[in-house]
Amino acid sequence: MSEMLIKNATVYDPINGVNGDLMDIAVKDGKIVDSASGSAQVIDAGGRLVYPGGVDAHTHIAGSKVNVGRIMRPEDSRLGLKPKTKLTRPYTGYTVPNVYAMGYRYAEMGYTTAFEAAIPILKARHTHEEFEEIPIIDKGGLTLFGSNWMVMDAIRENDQERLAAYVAWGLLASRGWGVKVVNPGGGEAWGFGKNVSGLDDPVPNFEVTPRQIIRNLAEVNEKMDLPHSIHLHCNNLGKPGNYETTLASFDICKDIKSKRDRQSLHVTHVQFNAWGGNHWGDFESKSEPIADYLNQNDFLTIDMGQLVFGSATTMTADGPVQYANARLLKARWSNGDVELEDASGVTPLEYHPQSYIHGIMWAIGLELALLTKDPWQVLMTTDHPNGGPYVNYPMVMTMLMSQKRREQEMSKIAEKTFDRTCIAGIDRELDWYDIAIKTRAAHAKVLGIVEHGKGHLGVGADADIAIYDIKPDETDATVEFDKVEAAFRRSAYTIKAGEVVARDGEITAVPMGRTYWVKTKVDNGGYDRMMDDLKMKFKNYYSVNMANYMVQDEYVERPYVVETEYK
Amino acid sequence: MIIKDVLCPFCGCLCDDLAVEVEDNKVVDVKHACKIGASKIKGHDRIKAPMMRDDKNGEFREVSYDEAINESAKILANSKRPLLYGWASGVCEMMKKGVLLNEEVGGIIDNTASVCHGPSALGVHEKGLPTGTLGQFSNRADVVVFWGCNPVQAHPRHMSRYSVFAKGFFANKGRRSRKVVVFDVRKTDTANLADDYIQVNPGEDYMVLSALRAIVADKADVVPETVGGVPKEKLVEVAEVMKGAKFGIVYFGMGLTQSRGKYKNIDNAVSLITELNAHGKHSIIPMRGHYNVTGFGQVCAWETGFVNAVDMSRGIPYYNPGETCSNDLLMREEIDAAFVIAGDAGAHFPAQSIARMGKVPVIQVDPFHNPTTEMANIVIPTKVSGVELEGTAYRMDAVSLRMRKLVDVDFPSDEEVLDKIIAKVREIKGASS
Amino acid sequence: MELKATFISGRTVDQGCNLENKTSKAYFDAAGYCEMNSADAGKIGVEPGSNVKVATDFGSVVVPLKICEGNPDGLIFIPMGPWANAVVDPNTCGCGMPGFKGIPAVVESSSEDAPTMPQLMARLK
Amino acid sequence: MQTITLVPIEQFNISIEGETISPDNFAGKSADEIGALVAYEGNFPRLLSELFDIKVDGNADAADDVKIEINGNVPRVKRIGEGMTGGRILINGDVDMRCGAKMKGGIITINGNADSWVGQEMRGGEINVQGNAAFYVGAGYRGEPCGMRGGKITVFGNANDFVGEHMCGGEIVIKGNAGIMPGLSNKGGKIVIEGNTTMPGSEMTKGTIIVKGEVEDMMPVYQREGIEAVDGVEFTKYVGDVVVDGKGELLVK
Repeated sequence: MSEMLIKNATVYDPINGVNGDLMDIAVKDGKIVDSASGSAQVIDAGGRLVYPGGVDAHTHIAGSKVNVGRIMRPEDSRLGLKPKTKLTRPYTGYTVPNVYAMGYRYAEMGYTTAFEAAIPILKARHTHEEFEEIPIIDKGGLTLFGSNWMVMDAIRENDQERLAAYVAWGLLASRGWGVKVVNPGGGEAWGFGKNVSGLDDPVPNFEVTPRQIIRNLAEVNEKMDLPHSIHLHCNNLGKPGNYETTLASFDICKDIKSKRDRQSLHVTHVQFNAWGGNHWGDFESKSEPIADYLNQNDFLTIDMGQLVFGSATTMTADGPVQYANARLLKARWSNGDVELEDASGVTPLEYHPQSYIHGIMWAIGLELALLTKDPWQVLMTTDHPNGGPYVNYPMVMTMLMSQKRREQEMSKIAEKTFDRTCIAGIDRELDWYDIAIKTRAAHAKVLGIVEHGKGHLGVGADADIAIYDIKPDETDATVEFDKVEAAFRRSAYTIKAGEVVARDGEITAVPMGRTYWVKTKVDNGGYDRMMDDLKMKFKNYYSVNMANYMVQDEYVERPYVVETEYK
Repeated sequence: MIIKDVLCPFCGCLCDDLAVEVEDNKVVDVKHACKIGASKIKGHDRIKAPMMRDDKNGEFREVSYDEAINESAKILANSKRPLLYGWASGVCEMMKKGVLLNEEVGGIIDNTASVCHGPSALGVHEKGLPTGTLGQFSNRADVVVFWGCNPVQAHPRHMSRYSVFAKGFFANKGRRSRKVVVFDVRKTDTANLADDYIQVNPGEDYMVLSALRAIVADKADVVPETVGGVPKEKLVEVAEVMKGAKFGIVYFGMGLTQSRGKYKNIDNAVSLITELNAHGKHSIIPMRGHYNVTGFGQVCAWETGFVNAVDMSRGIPYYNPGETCSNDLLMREEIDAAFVIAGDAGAHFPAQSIARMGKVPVIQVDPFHNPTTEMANIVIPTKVSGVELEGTAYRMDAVSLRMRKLVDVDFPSDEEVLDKIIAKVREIKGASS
Repeated sequence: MELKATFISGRTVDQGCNLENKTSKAYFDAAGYCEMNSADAGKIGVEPGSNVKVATDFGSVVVPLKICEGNPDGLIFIPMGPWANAVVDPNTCGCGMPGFKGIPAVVESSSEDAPTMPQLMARLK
Repeated sequence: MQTITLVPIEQFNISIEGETISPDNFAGKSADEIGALVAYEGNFPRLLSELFDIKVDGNADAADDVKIEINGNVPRVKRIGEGMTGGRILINGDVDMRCGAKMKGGIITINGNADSWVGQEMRGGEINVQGNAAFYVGAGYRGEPCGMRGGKITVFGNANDFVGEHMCGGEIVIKGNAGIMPGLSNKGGKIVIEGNTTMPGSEMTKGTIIVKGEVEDMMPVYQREGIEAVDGVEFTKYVGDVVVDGKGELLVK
């Protein structure tokens, strides 16, 4: 393969502590190397900003929910159109792009890796079918375990070995990267139109509590030595006053230590879970107690779930919250229960700056990121497309970097927002290094893919590199935010595995990325007990045969498999 | 040799528990399948070789695959408005190639849902679709409604595997766990198995649905004494049954999609279900026909953003049933070539539409001689997916499964034929641009 | 005698079994007939197995009669397929779907032979 | 004032996508410049000069001063006047789908029949159809919450199904009969049907529908609220649709 030398790069590589150094980066065979030979293709960065390729640790890019959104929203698919070319397929969609736009647009912004945040095992084959069609970026997915009968039965019977054996089997069956827990127990309760009200409310018919589900999965996750921690979407999402449940959920994992250099709990899109008040009338931000908790505890990371005004398509395995949303907003509602495993719902909505509810939600995301001192603890996401589509990341980045930019946005937002939030009083402005953390380095670290070459530019890392048309030395991001946003929207160069895939925001090559998944060996008595239970459930309760259930190798053509072992 | 856990390549039930006995590369027995599935897997007379003719009333002559493929590519590459129809009786892998071919030729791709559950998608655009996987319904449903569908005839194992007789975790007494209600314009075999049959006047389902919504919302006072031929007291009684369900499921068919109001019936039914969720848990699901017609909608949606009827003439996808479905175009005599694959337009389009298709060159890719063959200029026989070819199919509830191969044959797959046509089209278009 | 009726089409098991066997007599038997209740059959004086001519605004077709008591008075059924297609409404009402159900029709006794599938298709060329 | 006359050279089977034919696009252009505009016949680009004899009289700086006259039938030319903000289009013949889609201002007069989606997602201006209109007069695009938001469409003949679907504002007058379900999910528009119609006003939340002829199949979800006179004629007033807690007014003779 070819060699490449990027000269005069102003590099921010937080994993390796590189903070704006002017340096050269050499690439060979798709990896970062010490030096390049004279025959290397030379790109003169001319002092421009160079980041590792962006990594998105929480996004909804593929699978049944996304497709439900596409099918429900033809009006969304007539946005963002771009005709086919000799190289690229047509682009469609804004909140729910087609598979091609999904990959191209990430690459155009300098992103090279994205992880789908919710895969029901029974529908994993579909997720992988879409993964196989999303060009350029590397992918992985998190498998849903939070309302799974196999999980709840093992927990109720205090059989953690069996639980571990099942989690391993479920990750294999779905070709998943990690353990996702959505509204634990709530998906099962939604099977009869109910929900669980909090951490100690037993799941109907299964008699385990959300607390037990979170605790057991977190413990098992560490015993299995998985690269990623459990990835939790808390109970009571979308309800005023839910921040208390969120804080209590944090506490469940407080004493769990990870052997790996990462958190032992990642809580996702916390914007939707940092809500105060008792109802919509006294709805308010509770970002401060959440940020305080993060400032005092390092076992925990979160992502923002930032809201972006305009059209969104909300999609989540949290079935009941979507019904509540749809009824409240008189919006279209699709529900997607998955037998024995989980629920899901999809509802389109519009975020209006003149709605103080939406204004407060907008503020909470930013507050979480700005009040939490350690930038590594809060990832920048919009929970695409729940808070808004990922194409708005550049705008969110400027909001984090510039108080002026925030003030500009605040001028459009309903007054009442500012009585219930503290965003107006925050003057913190993140720098280029912080942004590199929040958009790539910390994502890779949280996912556990740093050692697999992601999120940094050290020797041996994947040559996933973004060059932005901006000179950090000459640019004051706190003022020139429009210029910064424009640069982040269209990378000067996006390099994926050593190949230039986009130039000035236009796709130049369409290689296919890899799919990351984890294979865990669970060699204990639990495996046989698990298989007995599983066979019984397939025989009696599943509508498909066990022999047809697991994702076959044909659906993961370019796998990157990490093996671990249960101890 | 007995091959187990075989998927059935017939209807949207996509049963995956068949056992097929194969001897000397021939299917000799099919177990667990319904009459239709067994008939399909055992097979029928095939088109033996590619064929062409210039005059539709003339005789076919056998040609090579290359000749048939090249001639097909030439027709498609030189068309201003080709229609690429069918796609339901194949695997997803070939559907992706179909979407690509449509991009290359700037045509319209439309699948058999166009004359089946196309209106259901239009209903989903209006209101969404509260649904779930079939196992969710077999485990839980205590009230089962069939509206304008007749699974006894069209989905023979549906009742035993998923809906009526199936035992589930909560519905552990099978049939005795559930109340079964049928809405239809005639007393079908399915209605004969129901606890309650409600006869609706043809074309009046929409009003009956609205009346039920009013009753469920405690606004029965505005509802007149009879709606759609159904006495109000009967509607109140059924509404109470539905409202009282712990888990209610509505299965609907072409009795709703093809009768007056079409997609508006689905729209209204979805709203009824959404509103019922304020009381118990309720879901609704279309009874899809072909085993992978659902798969086409999935593939087309993720590739183009639209579920079906995608017009690529301008290089970007455009979708608008009423304008871009097969019969819209045929009735306007807009198309100048037809490519029919894995679906039989000839047997399932109105006579006038077919007559208009008959005026343009027709290319057929199919294992079997059927009414489309009668209208075709070029016929290219291929493998039977799910019997002679592996690949992905989506069950009616959008659960995807991998079809198995049971026997080996020398025919090319649909995907191989499409690949060659695409390559040839590119060659022709490249040369002319 | 004429019967004014509402026509619908739909699936049946036998029509399904012969979907890949459409040149056969079995397919004709499965899809080439018209169903009504015996009272309606009596009104037009046709015995089961004898032919009726079904006509709508969009065309007409001759097929044998079958009795199905599940059909209410005035409702006739032809399985989906070429015979039904001869009388369905090709207009798509702005949403892509032709009218396969709920079409006003007139049924009467016929001494003509029912067409085979190729004969039906030949009419359309 | 600039007057552009287009005379179709041939009749086509395949629809031409004619969104370039609008006062905004033509303003100030010469016949040659207009002739060089592209319209697609299916996937095949055609020049307007291949499709029409083009004559230009006078000149204009803005759409408001432009009049386009199409002399002849164009039942296979779609999207004429799409998005126009002013000026006039006179079509002396039939016209294809989506005529006047997303129109914001100006006047389109069709001295013939209009195919489906005339005035789709219209925001303002006026469309007059002297003949019949097909489906979805003044309706929206699939999945959009709103169809027509403003302006006025008058159909002097009959209209087919789904008149004013998802209408959020503006006015539609059908002098003849309308097909099924006019004013479906009306959210604030006014629809007057002087002839007969079927199942009007389902899911209407706001706005008004007046039917001066017969209603076949009245929706069973309306509250009867006495008599109301419009222009001296008495109508029975219904309010609904109750299933959406609607406050729409349906006046039926």
